[in-house]
Amino acid sequence: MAQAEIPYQEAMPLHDPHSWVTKYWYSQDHKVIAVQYGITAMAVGLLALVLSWIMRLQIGWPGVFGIEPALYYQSFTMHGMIMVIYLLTAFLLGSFGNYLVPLMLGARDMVFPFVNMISYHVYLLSVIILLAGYFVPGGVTGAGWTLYPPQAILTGTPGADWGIASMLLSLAVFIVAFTMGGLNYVTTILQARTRGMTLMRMPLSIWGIFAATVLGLLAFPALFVSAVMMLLDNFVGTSFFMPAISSALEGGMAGGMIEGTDAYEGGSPLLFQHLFWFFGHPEVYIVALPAFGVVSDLISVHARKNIFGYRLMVWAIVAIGVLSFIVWAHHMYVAGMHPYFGFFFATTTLVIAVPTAIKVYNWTLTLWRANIRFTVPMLFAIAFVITFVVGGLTGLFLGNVIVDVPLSDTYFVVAHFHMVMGVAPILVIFGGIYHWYPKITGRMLNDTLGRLHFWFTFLGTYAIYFPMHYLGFVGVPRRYYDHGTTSAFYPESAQFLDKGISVAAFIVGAAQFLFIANLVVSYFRGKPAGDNPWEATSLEWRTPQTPPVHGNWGDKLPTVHRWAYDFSVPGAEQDFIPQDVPREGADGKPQEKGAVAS
Amino acid sequence: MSSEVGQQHPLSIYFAVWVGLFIVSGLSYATDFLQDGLMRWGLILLFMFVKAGYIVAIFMHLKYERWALIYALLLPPGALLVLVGLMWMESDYTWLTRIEYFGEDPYAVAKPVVH
Amino acid sequence: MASAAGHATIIRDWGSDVTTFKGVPWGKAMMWIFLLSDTFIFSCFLTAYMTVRTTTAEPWPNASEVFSLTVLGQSVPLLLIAIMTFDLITSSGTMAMAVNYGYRRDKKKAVRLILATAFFGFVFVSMQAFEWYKLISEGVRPFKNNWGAEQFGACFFMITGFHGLHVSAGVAYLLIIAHRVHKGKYDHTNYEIIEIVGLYWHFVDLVWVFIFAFFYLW
Amino acid sequence: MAVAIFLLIIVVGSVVFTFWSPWWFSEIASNWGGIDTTVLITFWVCGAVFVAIGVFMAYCTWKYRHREGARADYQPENARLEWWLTVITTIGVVAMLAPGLIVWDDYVNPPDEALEFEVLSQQWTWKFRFPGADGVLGTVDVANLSLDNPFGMREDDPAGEDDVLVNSAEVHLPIGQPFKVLLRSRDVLHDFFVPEFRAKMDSVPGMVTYFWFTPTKIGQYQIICAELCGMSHHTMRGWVHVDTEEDFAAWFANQPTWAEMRDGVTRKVYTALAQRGRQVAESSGCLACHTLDGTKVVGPTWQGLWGGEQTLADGSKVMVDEAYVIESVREPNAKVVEGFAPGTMITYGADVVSDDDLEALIAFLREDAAP
Repeated sequence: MAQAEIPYQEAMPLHDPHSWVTKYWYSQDHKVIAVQYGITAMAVGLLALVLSWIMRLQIGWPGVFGIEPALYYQSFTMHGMIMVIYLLTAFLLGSFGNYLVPLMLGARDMVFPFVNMISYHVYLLSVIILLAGYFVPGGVTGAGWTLYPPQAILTGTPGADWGIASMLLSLAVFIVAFTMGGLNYVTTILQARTRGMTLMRMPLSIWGIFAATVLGLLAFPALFVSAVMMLLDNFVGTSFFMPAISSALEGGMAGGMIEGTDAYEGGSPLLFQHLFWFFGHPEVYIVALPAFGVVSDLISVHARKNIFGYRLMVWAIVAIGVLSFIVWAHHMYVAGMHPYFGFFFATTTLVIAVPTAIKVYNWTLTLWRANIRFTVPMLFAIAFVITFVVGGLTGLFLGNVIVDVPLSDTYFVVAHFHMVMGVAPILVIFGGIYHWYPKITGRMLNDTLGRLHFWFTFLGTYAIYFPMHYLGFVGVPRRYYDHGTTSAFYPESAQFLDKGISVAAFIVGAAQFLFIANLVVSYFRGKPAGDNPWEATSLEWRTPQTPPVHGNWGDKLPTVHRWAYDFSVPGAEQDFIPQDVPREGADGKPQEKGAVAS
Repeated sequence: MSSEVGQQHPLSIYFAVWVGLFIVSGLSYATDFLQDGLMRWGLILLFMFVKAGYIVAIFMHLKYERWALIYALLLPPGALLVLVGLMWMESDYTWLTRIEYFGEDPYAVAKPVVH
Repeated sequence: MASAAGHATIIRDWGSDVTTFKGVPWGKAMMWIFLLSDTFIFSCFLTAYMTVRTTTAEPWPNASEVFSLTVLGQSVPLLLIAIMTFDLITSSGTMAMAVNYGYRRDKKKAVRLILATAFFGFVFVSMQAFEWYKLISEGVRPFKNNWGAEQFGACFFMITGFHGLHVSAGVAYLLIIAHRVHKGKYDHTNYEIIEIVGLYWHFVDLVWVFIFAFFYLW
Repeated sequence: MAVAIFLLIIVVGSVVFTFWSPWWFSEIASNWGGIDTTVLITFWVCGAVFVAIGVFMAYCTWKYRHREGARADYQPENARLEWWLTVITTIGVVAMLAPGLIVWDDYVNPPDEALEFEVLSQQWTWKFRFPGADGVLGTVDVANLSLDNPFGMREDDPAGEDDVLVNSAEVHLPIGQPFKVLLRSRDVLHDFFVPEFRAKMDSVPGMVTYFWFTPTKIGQYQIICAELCGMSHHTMRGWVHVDTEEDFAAWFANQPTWAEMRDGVTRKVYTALAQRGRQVAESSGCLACHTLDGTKVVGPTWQGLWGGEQTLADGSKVMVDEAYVIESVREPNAKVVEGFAPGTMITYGADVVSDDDLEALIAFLREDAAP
């Protein structure tokens, strides 16, 4: 393998494609792999969208559409897991990570392109195993995306035998895929940057992806371990998570699925929850940090202004990443854990609010005295900030242990996490696609369709989730197939509100088809983009060809001379100076201020 | 750094560590003959960390790496210490509720092993 | 050397361009990061073991009795485990020397030492298989045993099984690398590939140190 | 321009929605006013931040929109401003966290005068147990659970003899008396939640969890399960009646103790076939949703079922005979009883309940469930 020192990547052997199959299917080019990840993630994402419609139909008009409880429970389980893992994680790291890391760092490719290629194919396998759950006896699992045992593997929950097996197996396979990709991203970022590219000159997108990948490599093991143990509990009859249980549905004392295994005894259901959230909370930031990074770049580019407080932004990402490992049990305040854990976890959780708030301030302060171009990516970026503010602030309710007590497991939680790690990152994904599509395909996305898509999505999601918080205050519990009409906690006005939310959900969902149509049509008919349509500074816009070819940079890698945010530098001729322009560049004068973050 | 080719150290270091590992393993095996208690536990952990230290520092050459790498590898497992510590408290708490409410015997002894 | 280079290098290295870990080839960096991730996997297994062991109100079987062997009519506790430990340490020693000879460009000795390492690894797995066989024939199952808490069997099979898989994969990895080194695939490099496979192998040994302390001695 | 306007609309709309919408906490019926206070503190702090950021963004997007020839400022950072913002944020966070922790301290430490009662949750209903005269709850073991011992009481623990058992999903509590609620589950995770009390906690099988509260308002309050517990999670309801002390005492005196229940049970003698039918009912899980004592749980009770009439959801009536029972097992959605949701019961094919089993079950119903 090539040496780590310069000249390192110029000599990197590239695996040249010889046929359609090696060019588009078994490709080792990080850009093709990124697109493969993106398309697959979007395809499962559409399934998740349809599943959410099933849920909203039942909630809005209980019983009218003949949706059975099993289907409802299975739908929200699959919706949750697909969105969190197979769409958001896969898209932000698999797709954005793959596409941007080498290009923004000025590298030829990932350090181990072959492993990178396998990563996608293993991910595809995990998706297939997940969907295979629909075809096994009993169907997919309906245990909720948190998959809490004992319920997940006992009769009385849909898919408690084979559905949960397909889910757990699929997760384990996904983790293998993620690890292969993730090792590549981290090693590339740490060891294969181009000349002049110090860590503190990296665009924030890369910082976000880097931190998130490190989190993933350290957090997914906990999920892997719990998946293995739950499979053993279900099929071999071990009792890791299973205490002695006398389930009337199981017919007395319950044991493993295989005949002859004894009854469960002595295990700890809380162990699963701890392990799950030891993964699960970092997972929130695995999704959020790349989104933070990407949105910082979008705001800076389209506001024509450097990102405000770059160094603090980087440290905030690092701090959030570190803290995310000691806050996990704030998902378990009412789970019956050791009561004094509440003090510890409430404190650590609210500490995280500080770096997070700093990021929000810096985004808004970047807008201050800017020169904002309201392009479609910028619209999505602004929508992200306001959505994230709502989601982040409601996180302060749920993180503060006693405030969480009346609100946990109600619609308040549903609204909170959809705002903060559902809608907000997806807005960034959309923004990112509108932003980088010209680089990927060489054509612009249609602007009018883009704006339509934006307004429906932004206002629509707000209309869905903002009122939902108030259902939570009322006390309406989540994951209910039917709230009943006469309950004290479910007044008729709430029924009315639920119908409204459902209607908004259908509209938002339908608007996504505009986006897909836009992607397809613009690929063939879009306006040619040119090399740098947004007049951005980071390296991916400086490739000799658009779209970039295999190997990205031709004979010589670019050399970086400045940070990625030299917008509107006083005295400079243009309002942006790309990273590879020498210090005494554009205007012949030294760029003193550009040195800030170098 | 780059002038040096890989990790070249005299073989004697490896032999010394090798012998050291044998001795410490022997010692940690010997703890099995001690009475249960703080003393035994302390020794088990001590020998464990000595062995782990030898392997990581010398065999895996971490001692000879630069601090940038050493810290990058040794700091993240700190998160695990938090997990282990809290899970220790948690499992103890669960156990106590079982003793109190389910009438389980806290002093139960395992059945003798007959091969 | 780390100590010689001093702490000042931390900021310099992290603040520099191109590479953060100076002089560390890509493959080695990637292996280290993978091992860090793997550390979390084994730690979670061991934490889970600690939790179920502490949680269950059933008494925990006495490991040193369970894993004793009768030699000349005398029951010696943990005998097999002790032999396995020494076997694995020996394999680590041969591995470390293979790395050393690799960097000295003594290909022949390096390959032989790798093969020796693989052999010791194979012996380890065989002994583990024997241990499994013995326990299973004594009625230990993942869901029950004759002496106490049923998690004893579950944790034993899961943790040693997962470690055994790592050893087996390591043996395969060693054999492949030995073959490729022998063929001359890495002649144009410094044979850092031997150090990379060595890292993995030492890690397997490292994990055993923890399993030995926590599972067999506790 | 449109962006600025919409941002303003969102901020103003959110505020208006908060004040004008009818959706807010129900009137509190317990001592946990402290929880409401902390929620309100958090709400106002966060609300203010939301409005400030929203308005600021609206202003920026209007004022600094792109104009020909305009240029943005170049301002990489402003340490002073960043410090200020950090400090102010920290103060805000502490202002929310401190009262929260104080109330939590109260939440996890029940007062000395608190009495205990136990909530036993199972798929998909609630049961309750009070300590008897000795003030101590007897120990329990799930392995003992059966139709005749619905709480799994341990025979070897004399403390359990006088425990008062409430074998239904309705419980009464006296006003003004603090209670430490012990939560136990026989199968999966559940969560005892009464929105009016604000407090909640999961019940976890294999251990006992707790929280405490004092009912402060007379009335009846619905219990809901707030932790996903399987297919009929949404049907897992119950009632807490908060009574005056006299009313409570009268109700309490009517509840059987464990000793009475155990010894007073007249054990019915069934024919062999009906005895097997009873086993079928237990082992196939029928009794998880259908009670024998008239309590309404997930499905219609079997008490007095046989030979009587059932009113269906469409208002028609049907005679409960062999044909109806067979149909209800094999095709549960064919005829749904009034007041129950279709699709709740899963279909039991012949692979689960064989025809012979079904015959035994009918014999059991004939002997046990006749009016």
